[in-house]
Amino acid sequence: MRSAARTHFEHGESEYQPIEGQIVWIDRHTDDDKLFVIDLPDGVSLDHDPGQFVQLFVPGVGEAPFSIASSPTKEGPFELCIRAVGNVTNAIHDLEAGDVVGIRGPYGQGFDIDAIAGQDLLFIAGGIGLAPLRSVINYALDRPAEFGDLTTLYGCTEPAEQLFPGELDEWADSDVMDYRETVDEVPDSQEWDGDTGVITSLIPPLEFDPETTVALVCGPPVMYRFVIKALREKGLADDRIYLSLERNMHCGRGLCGHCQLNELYVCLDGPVFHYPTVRDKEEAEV
Amino acid sequence: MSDASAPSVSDGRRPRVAFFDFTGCEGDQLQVINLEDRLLDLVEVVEVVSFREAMTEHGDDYEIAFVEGGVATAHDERRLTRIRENADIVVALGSCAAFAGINALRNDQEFETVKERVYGEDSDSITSYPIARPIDDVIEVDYEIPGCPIDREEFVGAVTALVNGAEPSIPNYPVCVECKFEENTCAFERGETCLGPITRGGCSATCVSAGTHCWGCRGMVDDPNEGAYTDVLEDHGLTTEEIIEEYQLYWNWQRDSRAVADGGNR
Amino acid sequence: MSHTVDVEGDLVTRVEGHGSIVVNVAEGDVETCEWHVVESPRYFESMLVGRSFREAHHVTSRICAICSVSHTIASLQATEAAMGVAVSEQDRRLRKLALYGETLQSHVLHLGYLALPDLVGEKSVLPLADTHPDELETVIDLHRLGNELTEVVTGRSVHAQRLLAGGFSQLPEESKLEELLDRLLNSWDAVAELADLLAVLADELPDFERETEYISLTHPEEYAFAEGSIYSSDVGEIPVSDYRDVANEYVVDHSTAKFARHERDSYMVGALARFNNNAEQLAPRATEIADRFGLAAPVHNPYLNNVAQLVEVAHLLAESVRLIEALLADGLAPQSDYRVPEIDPTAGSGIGAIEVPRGVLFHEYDYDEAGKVTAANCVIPTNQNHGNIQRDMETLVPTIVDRDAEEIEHTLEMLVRAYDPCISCSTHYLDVEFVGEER
Amino acid sequence: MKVIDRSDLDALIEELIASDPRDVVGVQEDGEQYVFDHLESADELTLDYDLTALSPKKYVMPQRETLLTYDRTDDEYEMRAEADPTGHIVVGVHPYDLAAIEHLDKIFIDTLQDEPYRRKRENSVLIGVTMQDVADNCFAASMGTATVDSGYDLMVTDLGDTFAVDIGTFEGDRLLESTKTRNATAEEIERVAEIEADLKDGFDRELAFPPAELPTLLEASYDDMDFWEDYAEQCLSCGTCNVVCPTCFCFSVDMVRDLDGDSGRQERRWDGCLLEDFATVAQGENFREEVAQRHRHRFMRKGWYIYERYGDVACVGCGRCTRHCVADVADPCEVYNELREAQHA
Ligand SMILES: Cc1cc2nc3c(=O)[nH]c(=O)nc-3n(C[C@H](O)[C@H](O)[C@H](O)COP(=O)(O)OP(=O)(O)OC[C@H]3O[C@@H](n4cnc5c(N)ncnc54)[C@H](O)[C@@H]3O)c2cc1C
Ligand code: SF4
Ligand code: SF4
Ligand code: SF4
Repeated sequence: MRSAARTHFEHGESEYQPIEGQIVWIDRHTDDDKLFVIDLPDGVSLDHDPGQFVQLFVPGVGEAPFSIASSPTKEGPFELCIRAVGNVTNAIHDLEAGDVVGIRGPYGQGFDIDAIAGQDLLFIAGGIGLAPLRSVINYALDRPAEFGDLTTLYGCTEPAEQLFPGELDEWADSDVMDYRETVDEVPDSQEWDGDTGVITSLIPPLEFDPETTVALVCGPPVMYRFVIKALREKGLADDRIYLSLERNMHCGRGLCGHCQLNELYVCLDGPVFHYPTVRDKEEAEV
Repeated sequence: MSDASAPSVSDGRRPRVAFFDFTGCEGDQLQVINLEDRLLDLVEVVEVVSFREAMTEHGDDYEIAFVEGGVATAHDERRLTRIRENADIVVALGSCAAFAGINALRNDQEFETVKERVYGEDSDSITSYPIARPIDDVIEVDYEIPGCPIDREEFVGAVTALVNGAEPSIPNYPVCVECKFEENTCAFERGETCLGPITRGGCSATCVSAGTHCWGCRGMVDDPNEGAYTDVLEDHGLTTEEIIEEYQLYWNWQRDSRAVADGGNR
Repeated sequence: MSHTVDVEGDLVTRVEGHGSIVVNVAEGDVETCEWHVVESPRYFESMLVGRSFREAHHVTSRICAICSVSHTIASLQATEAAMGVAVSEQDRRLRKLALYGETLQSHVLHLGYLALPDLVGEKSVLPLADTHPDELETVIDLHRLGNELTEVVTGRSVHAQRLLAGGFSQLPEESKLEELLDRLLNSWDAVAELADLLAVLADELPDFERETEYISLTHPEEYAFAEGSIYSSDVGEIPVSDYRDVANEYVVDHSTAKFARHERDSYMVGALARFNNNAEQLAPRATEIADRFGLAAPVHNPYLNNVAQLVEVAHLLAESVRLIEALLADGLAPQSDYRVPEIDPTAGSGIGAIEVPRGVLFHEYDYDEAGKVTAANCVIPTNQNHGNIQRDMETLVPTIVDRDAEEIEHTLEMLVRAYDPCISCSTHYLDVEFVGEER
Repeated sequence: MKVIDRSDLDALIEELIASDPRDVVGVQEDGEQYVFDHLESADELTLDYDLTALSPKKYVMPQRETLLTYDRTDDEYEMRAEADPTGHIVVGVHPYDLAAIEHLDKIFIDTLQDEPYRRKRENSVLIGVTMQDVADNCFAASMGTATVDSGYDLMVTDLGDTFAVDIGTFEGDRLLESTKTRNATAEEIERVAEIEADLKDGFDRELAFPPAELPTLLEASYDDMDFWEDYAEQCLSCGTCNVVCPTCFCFSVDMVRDLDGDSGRQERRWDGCLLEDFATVAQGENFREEVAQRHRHRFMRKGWYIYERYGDVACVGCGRCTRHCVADVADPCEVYNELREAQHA
C-alpha cells in the first residue's frame, strides 16, 4: 500500500491519483441510504472544510462526487452518506466493511467558517441534503463557543426517509441546538407524531434575529427557491444565506465542464455558494 | 433506458448467462463468436448455460439472458415470457431485439401484400404477426445493446459492467461525435446524406469510416430533433419521399412509438 | 426386434437458425420421419420492394449474418445485371477475396465450432479450451483469419460496408493486404493440423450413401464461387437465367418448409456438390487433402460434406494467396476513400448467382426506371437442401431403427449439421409448427 | 529571424522523421479535406492548406485517453493515475491553432495542473506556419489570431524558394542546430511583415466589432431567449461544433473494464455541452434541458464565461464549427454579429 500523505503521488504527482480508503463501518439509514465510514492509510485525516466533497472511485464501476458528511473536528476516519440512485452509488451500497475505494480530494469550497463565526446558524436540510450540512452542523456542535444560537430544520418526504436516525434523536434532545423536523406525508405503514408539511412550513413559526442569523441550505433542486422566499419573508438578507448545490461532475477539479453553472464551476467555486453569487445565475435555479 | 432500480449482478459468483435468438440474422451472436480467443476469456467470467448457435447443452437456470432478434409470432411471445421469468436481467442484443430494426421495414406495408409477395398462393398458411416488433413490446427489458450488428467492444463492455455490478452504458450521443473523432470526411461535405447526426453513437462511425454513410442502424438518439433534421435533408436536395425512405430503413418502430407517445396510433 | 423410438423435435443446436427433427418408430416401423424448419418469417422480398438500388444489398445482407457478404455480393450482381453496370477487374478480385474470407470463416466455424465437438464427444466448443487447447487455438486462428480477410477488404466482417453496386466505396490498404498474405502463407500448418484432427476422427462419420443430384455453379477457368453458370450432375450446364427451373419450390404435406427439386425429388447444394462437380479445378493443396481423405468425386455420403468443406478451406487459402499476389503485383488503382460509383438507374431485371458456404445462392430483382425494386426473389442454399435432408433421413432411418433413440437422434443431428444448414437465411417457408421442447 | 532553403526544411523534416524518437506529424491532404497525421516523408506535408478537420489539440488532449488504471491482486487494489507522456513534433500549425493551444496551456498547465496534458504538451514541438490560404468560414483575423508572436517553437513563412523561420523557443533553436540557415535580410523580414499584413484581406468573414466587447455583449444578450430559441430551433444537438473546436476541452470519464474482471481503466473522452445529457444528473434532472439553453451556453462560454475566468475569449475564429455544422447554426461570427446588430437596433 502506498504511503498516505495526499501531497505525495507516485505518478508524476497527478491530481488524478486516488488514495486508498478503506471502508471500516457501514450503517444503513434508509432503504436507499447508507453511511460509510472510511479510513485513510496510516489513519491520517482528510483535513477538509465542512461542505467540501471527495471523488470516490469504485474499481470496476466508476467515480462520483460525495459531500463529506462528517466534521473535521472529528479526527480519523471520515464519513459519507450515500443514496443509491444509479451505477456508482448502487455499487457502493454493495460494498462491505474492509473493501477499498479510491478517494480524491477534498475538493471545492466548503462553508466559509470565518464568515459565519459568531453568528446564529440556521441549518435547513431537505432529504439527502442533510449529508453536506451535517459536516457543518457537527462542527458547530463541537465548537459551540464559536457560534451563536444553532437551529436545524430537516424535511423528508416520509418518516422512513430520515437519515442519521440516532443522531436526530440526540439533536432533538440537545439543549445546544434547536432541532425541528417535518415530513411531506406519512404513508399508512409508517408511524409519525411530528409535523407534516413541506420544509418551508417550518420557517414562518421560527423566531430568529435576521441581523445575526446565517442560513445554510441544502436539498433537492426544487427546494431552494421556496426556502429562500420564506427566509426573505422573515427579513433575512440575501448575503446571510449559503447554499450547497449539486451538479453532474466528472473530474471534480474545474476541467470537465459538466458542473458549470453559467460561468461558475460547482466543483471549484462551490459546491457551497454565497447566495448573492448565484442569485442572478439562471442556471443555478435558485 | 437504464434506471436506478435496474437489477445488476454483483455477488462475486460467475453469473450464468444464456443466449437466445428470435427473428433476426444471428449476426449479434456471430459477433460474440467473432470475439475469437476473447470468447474464452469471456467464459472465464461468465458461465454460458445456453447458446444454441454454438452449444448443445441448455439450462434454464441463468441470471442474464441476451436476446437477439425480434418478435414475429405468438410462439416467440410465449418463449420470451418464459425467458423473462427465468432471468434476472434481460438484455436486448442488436437492433432487431431493441427496436425491431430492419425487420420493421415492412411494418407500413399492407400485410396481405407482404405475404402475397413472398409466398404467392401459399400465403394463407402464414400465421406470423402482421408487424415486426421488438422484444420490449412483449416483455420488460433491462438493457439494450443496439447495432446491426452489435459492436463487439460494446458487448464486452456491457458484459464486464454487469459482471462488476455496474450498468452497461450505451451512448446517447449521436454517431457524429465519434465520426469527428475519426476525422472522416462528412458525408454532407461529399454531397451525400447521412443519418449520423441523430443516430445513437457507439459504433465508432464504422460505416462512414468504411467510406459510406450512416444508415441509422443503432436507432435514434433519445430525443432526436427530427424536424430540424428533415429540413437539413431537404436542404441537401432530398424529397419528402426520399427522406421517409431513409428513416424507414431502421427507424419505423421507433418513429411509430414516438408518434404514439405524441397521441397517434400505431 | 420390435422397438419404439420417439425423437420429439427439440431444436437442433449448433446450426444457424431453428430446425427440428421428428421421428417416431413404433414397433420397429417408421411412422414419422420429418425435418421441420421453424424459423419465423421475415419477408425480405417484400421488405425490398420500393427500396433503392443503392441499398438493396444493405437490406439483403441482413438475411443472414454468417453469409452476409455472400448475400451482399449476390445482391450487387443482380442490381448490376439489371442496370448494365460493369465492375472493374480489380473490384471483381476484391469481391472474390471478401467472399473467400467469409466462406473460410463459415467453413471453419462449422468444422471447428459446430462439428468438431461432435467428433470429440463434447457438447460445445467451449470445453475444448481445456481438453484440446492447441487444436482450439488452431481453429480460432483460422476462423479469425477468415474474418480478417473479409474485414481488410470490406471494412467489417458482419454486414460489410465497402461493397457497393459498381465497386468499392474504399479500397483496402496495400500494407494490410501484405500482412494478410503473410498470415495466409503461414497458415498451412494450421490447415494441416485441422486436417489431422478431422482425419483421426473421420471414421466416426457414419457410413451412409445416397446418390442424388448435385447442383452448383461451374466456371471454365476456376473452381466456381463468385461467378459461373449452373451445373447439374444429372443434366450438365444450365444458364443462370433458368435458375427458377432448377430451384423448383414445392410444398410437401408433412413439412413446414418449402422444398426444392430439379431432376429428381431433391438435390444437394454446398461444398460436396461443388466438389463433385468441379473437383478437378481445386488448388493442388486442396487436392492433396481430398486424396488424404480418399475423397474422389463423385461422393455420395452427405456426411462427407464436412470433409469437402475442409478441402475447400485449403482451396480458399490457396486462391486467396493467388488473388492477393495478383492484386499486389498490379498495384491497386487509387480511388477516393468515399467513392460512390456512378450509376444511372434504368428499369430492368437482373439475377445474381454465386456459390456461398452452403451452396448456390440466387437473387433476382426487378427495378423500375427510378431504380426502385418492384419485385425480388432470393433462393437460399439451405432451402434447396431441405428436400435432400428429408430424403436422406427417410433412407437412413430404416437402416438404424434398431438403435436406441438417443443414438438415432444423434446420428440424424449429425446429418443435419453436416449440411451446415443456415435456417435463419431461409427466406421461404410456410407455417410454423412446434413440437418438443423449445428454447 | 532566420532563412532556410525549401530543400533544407524538407531535409530537416526528413531528419526528424528518421532520428527523433517522437512521431512527426503534419498537415496532409485526405480526400477533400486536410488532416494532421503521421508523416512518412516530407513529401506528404502540405503547408498551403486552409483548415484541418481537427486541430492539433488531439496530440495534447487526445479524443480518448486513460486517466487511471486499476488492478486487483488477491484482495488488494492498485489504482494508478496514468499520464501518457507521448509528445509529437507537429508541423504546419496555423496561428489560430497555436493560439488555441496556448489558451489550453494556461488552463491545463498553469492553472489546474492536468498531468496527462502537461506531459504530452511539454514533450511536444510545435512548428507553426503562416497562413497561405484562408478557409471560407475562418474569421481568425477578427479574433486577433491570424498571426501570433508566441506559442510556437518555430514559425515558418513561405517566401518561395526559401522559408523565413522565427525561433520561438530554445527547443526550436536546437532543432535548427544541424541545419543550414542564415540570418534573414532586412528585406526578408519586411516581406514576412507584408505577408502577415496582407493576410487580413484574405478573410471573407469578419466580426463587426472588437472581440474585447464580446463579454459585455453576451452578458447583455443572455436573456434574449427569443433569439436563442430561434437560432437553436434548427440545432440537432449533435455536439459536432464542440468536438471540432480547438478550444473546447470538456470531457467525460468512462469506465473501461478488462474482460478478466480484475482490471480496467478510467478513460476521458471529449464531450460537448450541446449533447443532451451533458448536464443531467442521476434520476434525470437536466440542468440544461432545452436545446436553446445548451446552444446559448456554448456561445456564452466562448465569448464570456471563459473570459471571466482566464481573461481569454475562447474562440480563435478558426471556423471549424461553422464548416462542420450540417444545420448551419454553429457560426460564432454570425451569432455574435447578429447579437450585436440586435442590440444596436
Ligand atoms: C458536490 C456534490 C456532492 C454530492 N454529495 C452527495 C452525497 O453526499 N450523498 C449522495 O448520495 N450523493 C451526493 N451527490 C450526488 C452523487 O454524486 C450522485 O448521486 C452520483 O454521482 C450518481 O452517480 P451514479 O453513478 O450512482 O448514478 P447514474 O445515474 O448511474 O449516473 C449518473 C450519470 O450522471 C453523472 N453524474 C456526475 N455527477 C453527478 C451528480 N452529481 N449527480 C448525478 N449524476 C452525476 C454520472 O457520471 C453518470 O453519467 C453529490 C453530488 C455533488 C456534485
Ligand atoms: S455508422 Fe450508422 S449504420 Fe453504421 S454501424 Fe454506426 S449507427 Fe450503424
Ligand atoms: S450547432 Fe450545429 S454542430 Fe452544434 S450541436 Fe447544433 S447542429 Fe450540431
Ligand atoms: S467556436 Fe468554432 S470558430 Fe471558435 S474556435 Fe471553436 S470551432 Fe473555431
